Amino acid sequence: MIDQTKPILEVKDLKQYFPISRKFTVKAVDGISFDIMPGETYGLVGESGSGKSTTGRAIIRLYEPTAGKIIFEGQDISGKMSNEAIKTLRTKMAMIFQDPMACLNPRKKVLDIVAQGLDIHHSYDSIEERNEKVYKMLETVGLSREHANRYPNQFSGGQRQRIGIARALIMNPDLVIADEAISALDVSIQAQVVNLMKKMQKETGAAYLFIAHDLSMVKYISNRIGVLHLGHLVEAGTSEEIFNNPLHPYTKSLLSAIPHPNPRVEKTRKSYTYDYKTSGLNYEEGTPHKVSETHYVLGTDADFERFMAEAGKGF
Amino acid sequence: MAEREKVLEIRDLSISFRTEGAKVNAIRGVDLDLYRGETIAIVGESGSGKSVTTKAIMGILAKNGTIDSGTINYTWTDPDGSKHTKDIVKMSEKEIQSEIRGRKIAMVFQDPLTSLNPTMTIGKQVMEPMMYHYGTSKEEAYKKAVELLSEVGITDPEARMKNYPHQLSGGMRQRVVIAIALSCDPYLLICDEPTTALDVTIQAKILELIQDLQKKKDLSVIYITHDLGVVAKVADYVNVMYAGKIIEKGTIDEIFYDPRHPYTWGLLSAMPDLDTDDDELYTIPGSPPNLTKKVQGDAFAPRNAYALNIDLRLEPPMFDVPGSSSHKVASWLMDPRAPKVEMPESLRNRIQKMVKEGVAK
Amino acid sequence: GCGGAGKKTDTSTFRFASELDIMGMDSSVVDDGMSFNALHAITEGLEGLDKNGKTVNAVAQSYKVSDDRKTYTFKLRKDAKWSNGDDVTANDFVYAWQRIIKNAGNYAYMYGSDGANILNADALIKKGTTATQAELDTLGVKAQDDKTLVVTLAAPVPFFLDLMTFPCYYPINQKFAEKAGKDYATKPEYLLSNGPFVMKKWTKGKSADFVKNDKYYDAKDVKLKNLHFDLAMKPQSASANFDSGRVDYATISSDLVDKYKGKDTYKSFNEGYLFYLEPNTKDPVMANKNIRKAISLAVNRKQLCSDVLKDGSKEAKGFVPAQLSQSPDGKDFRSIAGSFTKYDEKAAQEALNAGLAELGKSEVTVQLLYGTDESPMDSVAEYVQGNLAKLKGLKVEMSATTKQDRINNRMKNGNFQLAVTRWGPDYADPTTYLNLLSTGNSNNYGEWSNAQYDALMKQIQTETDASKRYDLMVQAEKIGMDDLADIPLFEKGGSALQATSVSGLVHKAVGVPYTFKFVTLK
Amino acid sequence: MDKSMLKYIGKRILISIVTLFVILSILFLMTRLLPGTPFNSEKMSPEQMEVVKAKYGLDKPVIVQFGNYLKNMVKGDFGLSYVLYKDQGVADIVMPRAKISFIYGIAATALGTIVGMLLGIIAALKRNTIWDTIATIISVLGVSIPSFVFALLLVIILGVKLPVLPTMYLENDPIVSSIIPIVALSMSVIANVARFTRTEMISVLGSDYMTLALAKGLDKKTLIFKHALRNALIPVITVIGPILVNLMTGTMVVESICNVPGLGQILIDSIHSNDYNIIMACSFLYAFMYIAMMLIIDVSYGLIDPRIRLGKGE
Amino acid sequence: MDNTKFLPDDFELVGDKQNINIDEVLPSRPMWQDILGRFKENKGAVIGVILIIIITLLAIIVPLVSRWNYAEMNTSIANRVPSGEHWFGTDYLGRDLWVRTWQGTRYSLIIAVVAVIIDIVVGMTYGLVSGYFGGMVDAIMQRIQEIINSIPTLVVLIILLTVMKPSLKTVIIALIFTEWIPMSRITRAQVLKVKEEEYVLAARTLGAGNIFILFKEILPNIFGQLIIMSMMTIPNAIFYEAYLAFIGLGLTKPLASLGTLINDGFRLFQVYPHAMLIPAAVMAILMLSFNLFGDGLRDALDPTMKEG
Ligand SMILES: Nc1ncnc2c1ncn2[C@@H]1O[C@H](COP(=O)(O)OP(=O)(O)OP(=O)(O)O)[C@@H](O)[C@H]1O
Ligand SMILES: Nc1ncnc2c1ncn2[C@@H]1O[C@H](COP(=O)(O)OP(=O)(O)OP(=O)(O)O)[C@@H](O)[C@H]1O
Ligand SMILES: [Mg+2]
Ligand SMILES: [Mg+2]
Repeated sequence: MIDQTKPILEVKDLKQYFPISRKFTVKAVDGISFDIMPGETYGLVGESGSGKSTTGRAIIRLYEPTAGKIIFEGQDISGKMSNEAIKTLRTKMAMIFQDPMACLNPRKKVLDIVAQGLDIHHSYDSIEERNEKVYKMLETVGLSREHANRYPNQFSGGQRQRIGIARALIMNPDLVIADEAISALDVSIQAQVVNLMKKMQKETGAAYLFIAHDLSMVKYISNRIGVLHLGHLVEAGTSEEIFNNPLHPYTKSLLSAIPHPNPRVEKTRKSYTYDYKTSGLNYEEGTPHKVSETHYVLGTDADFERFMAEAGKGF
Repeated sequence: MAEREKVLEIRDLSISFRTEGAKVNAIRGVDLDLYRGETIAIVGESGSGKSVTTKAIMGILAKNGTIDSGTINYTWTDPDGSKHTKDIVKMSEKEIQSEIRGRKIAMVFQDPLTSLNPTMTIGKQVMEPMMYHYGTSKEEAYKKAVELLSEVGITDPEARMKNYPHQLSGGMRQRVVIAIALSCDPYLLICDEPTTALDVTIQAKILELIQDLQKKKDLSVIYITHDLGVVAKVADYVNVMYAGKIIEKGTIDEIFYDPRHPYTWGLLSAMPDLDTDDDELYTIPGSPPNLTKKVQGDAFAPRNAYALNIDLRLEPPMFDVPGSSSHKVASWLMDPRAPKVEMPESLRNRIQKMVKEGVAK
Repeated sequence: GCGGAGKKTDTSTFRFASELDIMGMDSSVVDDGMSFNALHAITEGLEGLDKNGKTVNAVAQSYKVSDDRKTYTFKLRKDAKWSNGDDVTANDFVYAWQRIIKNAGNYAYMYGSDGANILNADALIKKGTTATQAELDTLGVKAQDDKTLVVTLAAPVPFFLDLMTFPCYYPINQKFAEKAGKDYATKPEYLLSNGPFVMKKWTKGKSADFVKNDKYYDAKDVKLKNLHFDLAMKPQSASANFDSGRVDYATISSDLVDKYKGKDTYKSFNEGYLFYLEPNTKDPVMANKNIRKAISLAVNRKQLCSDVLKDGSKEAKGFVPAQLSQSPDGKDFRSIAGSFTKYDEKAAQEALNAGLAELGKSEVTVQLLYGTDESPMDSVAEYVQGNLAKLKGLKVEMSATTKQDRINNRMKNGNFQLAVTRWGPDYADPTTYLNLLSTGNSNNYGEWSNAQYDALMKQIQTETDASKRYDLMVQAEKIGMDDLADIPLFEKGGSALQATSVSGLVHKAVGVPYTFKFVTLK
Repeated sequence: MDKSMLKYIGKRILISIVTLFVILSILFLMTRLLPGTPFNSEKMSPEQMEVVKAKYGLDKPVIVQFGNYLKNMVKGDFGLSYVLYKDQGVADIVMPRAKISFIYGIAATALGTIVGMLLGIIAALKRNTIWDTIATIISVLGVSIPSFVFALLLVIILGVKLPVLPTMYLENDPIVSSIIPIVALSMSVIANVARFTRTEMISVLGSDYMTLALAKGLDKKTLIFKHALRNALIPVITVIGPILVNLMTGTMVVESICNVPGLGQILIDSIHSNDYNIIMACSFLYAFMYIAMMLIIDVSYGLIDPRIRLGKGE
Repeated sequence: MDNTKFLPDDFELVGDKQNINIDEVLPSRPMWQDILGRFKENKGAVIGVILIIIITLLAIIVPLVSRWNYAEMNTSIANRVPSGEHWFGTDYLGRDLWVRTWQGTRYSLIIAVVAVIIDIVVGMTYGLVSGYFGGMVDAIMQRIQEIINSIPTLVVLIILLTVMKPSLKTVIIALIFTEWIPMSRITRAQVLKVKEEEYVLAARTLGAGNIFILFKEILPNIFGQLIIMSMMTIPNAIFYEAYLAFIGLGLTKPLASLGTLINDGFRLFQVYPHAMLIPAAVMAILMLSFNLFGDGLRDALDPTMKEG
């Protein structure tokens, strides 16, 4: 069984570089560390290109990490892995994708899409058993058994995303990486999906790595949040800490950009601009500074002092 | 309030699409008014017909689509001060192409990644409409394009003119699309989900940019979005659309602080604000109706927890909300005979809080 | 161009279309018909051809033959000149003849015992490129003085003078050739002419142009001013070009004959090739004479010629084609030797039955080998198969391949049963065919062997009495044909289109195919 | 960008040279595997044959022969013709023919591409109408009827029946006399390109940037030719290369019908007669063209489509 | 509105009488019905299939029932134009072209099927592997293909000729040498496009191996396109067979295929055009049907197709 007191996932100084040419390398993720406790939801936010997806994909080992350690359920999964390790990784960790249409094979029936994990790992004794599992899963995600024989394009966006969730959850994973799982959906459907994810978490006790740029949803669903910028984890803390006491200027700018559905406030509010180049900060030199037991911010000592001084001042 | 000058008036617009076997009644009698310098937002779930409506205004419906009925009257003032009104539905393709599109009405699309021609430089794409419509000389067009680009907040515009779309970030591309839209000085700008594909920080910048430009150029803007946060930021008037119909319309305050249609309630409730910590988010159950079938009664009825028996039978007319000239609701709940139904408790609380916040500001 | 089509306007040019290309203009190298035509147009050998294709003196003013018929002394014409003004000398011949041996040219064998049998040629041919000048000088050809040439043979050759019309015996101006070196004969400017025409332009694979040679000793007899060759022109194209008036003469394939037959532009002639079936006598089935006989009897040669080939081909009566050679008393070989072929389906079936009985089989399968790139061999093979299919107890399988593979791979290695093949005469003497059946002849792929036949052939080689020799040849053929050593099919005819304005074109089945010297245009 | 492009091209050229070398070696071996030798005259005695072989150095081990061949080739000497054009330099024989073949191939490809694209565009624009059907039929006929049939029909109709064009290649009028063969050769290109363009055009027409261009108020012509075409062209380019090379190798029959002195016939003849050096030279030229074509396509791909940065990846 | 009749319970809440939590979905049909339905709606495809069936039936039946035999020659009636006696006329050996054409169609159909199979088995696999694995594998495979493409087929065929006997098997082997190349190129291009799709990534996160991804995820999505391309290569294969026959590697005479009939007819085209035009017409109709069929099949197989 999973030890509830130990992190299910530890990411230590993870680096993921992509060589573009001999001279030029994209440092998509440049040394980030965080951990996720069992049953917890960890939100990862940041602007486009900040390295969120790369982090998620490195964790699920779609990439070979350039440096750093990823420890999943006590096992180091960052280097070369045995077949056995890969197999557990693939069954214990699952991913939900952003684009519900793009992530479902248009030529496959829902039944086969959802059963994919089972098929790959042969985790059933008979076809009936397999199908039964799929039907049950479909029902759990709010679809019916009749849906199993249809193609993805016959579903609405929200339903498609539920299929994606069913596919991810059918193997009973301990960690689910949801990469912008709701960004492409419209409001009412976002709510459906988020509800479903929460419900599933309650039932299965899975931990979530929830990647998104919509902060209000992230706040709602996450226990803790990490803020990524340019491949660096600039701030991390519980949802309350991040939202009520943002310290890093980037976090502040991100929060200021969230549109509030309140016209009287929103009409006049201006977002706060943050530009790394002119900020005087250097992420490479910064180290995580502890604000509280759970709250960290990246910066040099001097930066940190400045952050603390500006704390609570807003923008 | 100063004299409002109407620039667009849509009446009873119905549009259908022929598809394999079935006919999709995508738009079923839409009325819409837009005044000079104002912004209206159209909100609604995916598939409710927002894009189709605006495409009809531009005359760029897909080939399999037809306008079954309705008028789209467009009014403009010539430099000499004379006013003209024309029905876009009745205009020929050629006329729309040379008169309306790009020149009087411009459009910004959802996806900046795909809406620029990948094989043409930015500069060319910005210069093209001016040169095409007004025969502007190349030099002049170039000058104006550079101006436009810097106006939409692109730094070092001269250098960017030579770039191809793929060399720009998403936010920059959307700025270019906006620059293209503005290049022929249109009166009316239609933004079809201009920020959905962008992340929040860039979204905020783009929205602010459009707001600024609108003020500067006295543009009328139609905003399409499903993000109520965006609506709150930019719109003066809001039209809530469902299954090809506008089911509630009013000023931004009316819709946000005094919503009447259960669907609007649903939309407002579904979006968590930063303080929501309910166990479960409110959702609108079910899914939108299949528009290939004839809609019987109120299209929203099957998903409506407050549905009346008549909803299953008859389509509700637009009721005026008492005490407002702008607020209208298409729901039998507005009928005096209907039982008094209150919005959900949580939404009421939220609205109260919002009002307070607004006052505090 | 004004549309390009239209009728002929230029009456001074004879435009000759050929399916073949001129492969070279060096007489010591080339071995193909079209090159012969071109060479013959610009060069004269010791002997030439008259209006009727008969051998007559050309560069040779006169000649004397020794009594043992082994030494020929030629007196060369005083007025024979090269187009650069040089005299044509006896040394030009000596140089050319030695050159072909040294170059190991394809036609070098014509100097040996398979041809003119010039003294020491056989030994020198084997030395080829390695032969020294001293060794070459032992060849039986000497320049006694500038205008006297003495040729010594190893044995008498009855058709020696005919051979002297062949391009491989043409003279080459030594000084000119040596100066041109590697370039010799590759371009008109590296060529000299001593014949009726001079080459003006040569686009390889496409065309060649000649004009009348004013320095030619017989220039007064040449009426034609310009000669134009369209080379490598396929019959389909040639016919279209003839129709559109772009060419005056074109050979066509049998496919097109029906389109032109009966028109006065249509001509047919004897190509000289004999097509025949060669049985592999080392094959158990084909070794059976009755089976060979059945096959021979089953082929309807007449119909093959008239309905399928249609190009003037004639049914073959024996191994030596008609009109190839005449006996000393002027009779055609065929008319003396008679006919050995017949179409008789019933007799064929009887022969087959007898053969099958001898083999103790009820059915035999025979593979018919043919080359697909040797038109019209494929039609012939198909027709023969159709004929043989009528015999009960004989199954014919078709084995199509390329000419290369047919000869060098299949036939040379004895890997065949029955092959469609052909032989073109090198010279106008029956031995050009009869040698093929000698034991040990490198072209006797069927390995038919008969001691009596071999003895006769030996005798023929040394026999000096012409009429006796002729008699021996008739006897030899009979032995071969009676044993069905080969199954002759037909003598290939050719079809051509010739504009009505053209006359005087000489065609021959042996040696140089076309002589243009006497062509006149109306 | 430019530098990386040059580097990329340089690298590709190097790879191409290696590929060419491999092709040459394989070919050299294969020619020796052909049945018989170049000297097949039935009338030559075995001794004479040996003499001739020695004359051309064919008595040496294959590897030595290959070494010599390469040495000479580097010097631009493709050897002598053994059989067809006896003892004449292969380069002189093959080059003029290659020039014609290549020009024809390129002209036919260009013509076919232009017409094919027009057809494809019409089919895409008038999707599911009679025009579309006609375009489909034309493209199917284009692939299912061999080009030599077209060639002969054109010769008979345009050259003989209503004589407006020459029936053969005329050296003094190469352009007019090339019309028929080039048109005939272009038929299959038209067919292939039309189909491809149609598919591409349909997807381009449905793209967002076309909607934006439409919303700009541009007319149809500008839309198609300025915006759509270039984008549709990109994938079409990829099919053109192989088509072009196929054209150049498959011209034999058309060449013979139109009496064009091209490479097709001589390659066939040389193979049939084992004229090793001609086989090698022709094949080398084709291989060279093919590989060069592929390179040009890859490079032009990058030029036409700014998104593709060469040097990336590979 | 005034003339609207209201019912007494109109203004009562429906309440729990309707279950609002049930999702409405599009009606479902079994897959094959779906495919068949889409296929049947495609007029062209239906015509294509009907023509293919007719041609196939003719090819099977005619040689069996006709009073003429494909090999029976009678040169006295050579090159006759079509008549009541000989519906398609006769060839240069006086053989009945009606029988020969259908006999030939038989073989050409077999060749077509074989070619498509080779396309799929060899070409597709090669393209799949090359495109999917990319990098070094791709580079090497592309070079190999370049090399194969650069060596004149005739050289290979003639060498083959020295070791093989003419037969259908030889034709297949010869086809295997070259037929697959265009297909592999197209497959590769398609794979390159599809392999970056998110659903492929999704399969990988679930632990799918390369084989699973290639054949279960990628292939089904490009198959339709490949079918079309494969149809386009059929005429090549048919003419290639004729070429092989000419070299001596194809069907042996007197057997014929459409390709050889066209080639043979071509020689006589100027004099007796029917001998070529008829088999060429059959060929063109066949190709047209194959293409129509392929188009229809692709569209029918594609569940995402919306517009007609
Ligand atoms: N395979 C790759 N090769 C090269 N660069 C890559 C690759 N994947 C990602 N990158 C680069 O790494 C950076 C981080 O990308 P990533 O996809 O992780 O961002 P993200 O935060 O998920 O953004 P988004 O919100 O747009 O999804 C980007 O600059 C991206 O261009
Ligand atoms: N070309 C078309 N053919 C058939 N149906 C169409 C076509 N275009 C739109 N529709 C249908 O019309 C309806 C309205 O579509 P529209 O694009 O306006 O929705 P939307 O409100 O803009 O949704 P989204 O938020 O997803 O953009 C949908 O049901 C859609 O399926
Ligand atoms: Mg991402
Ligand atoms: Mg839309």
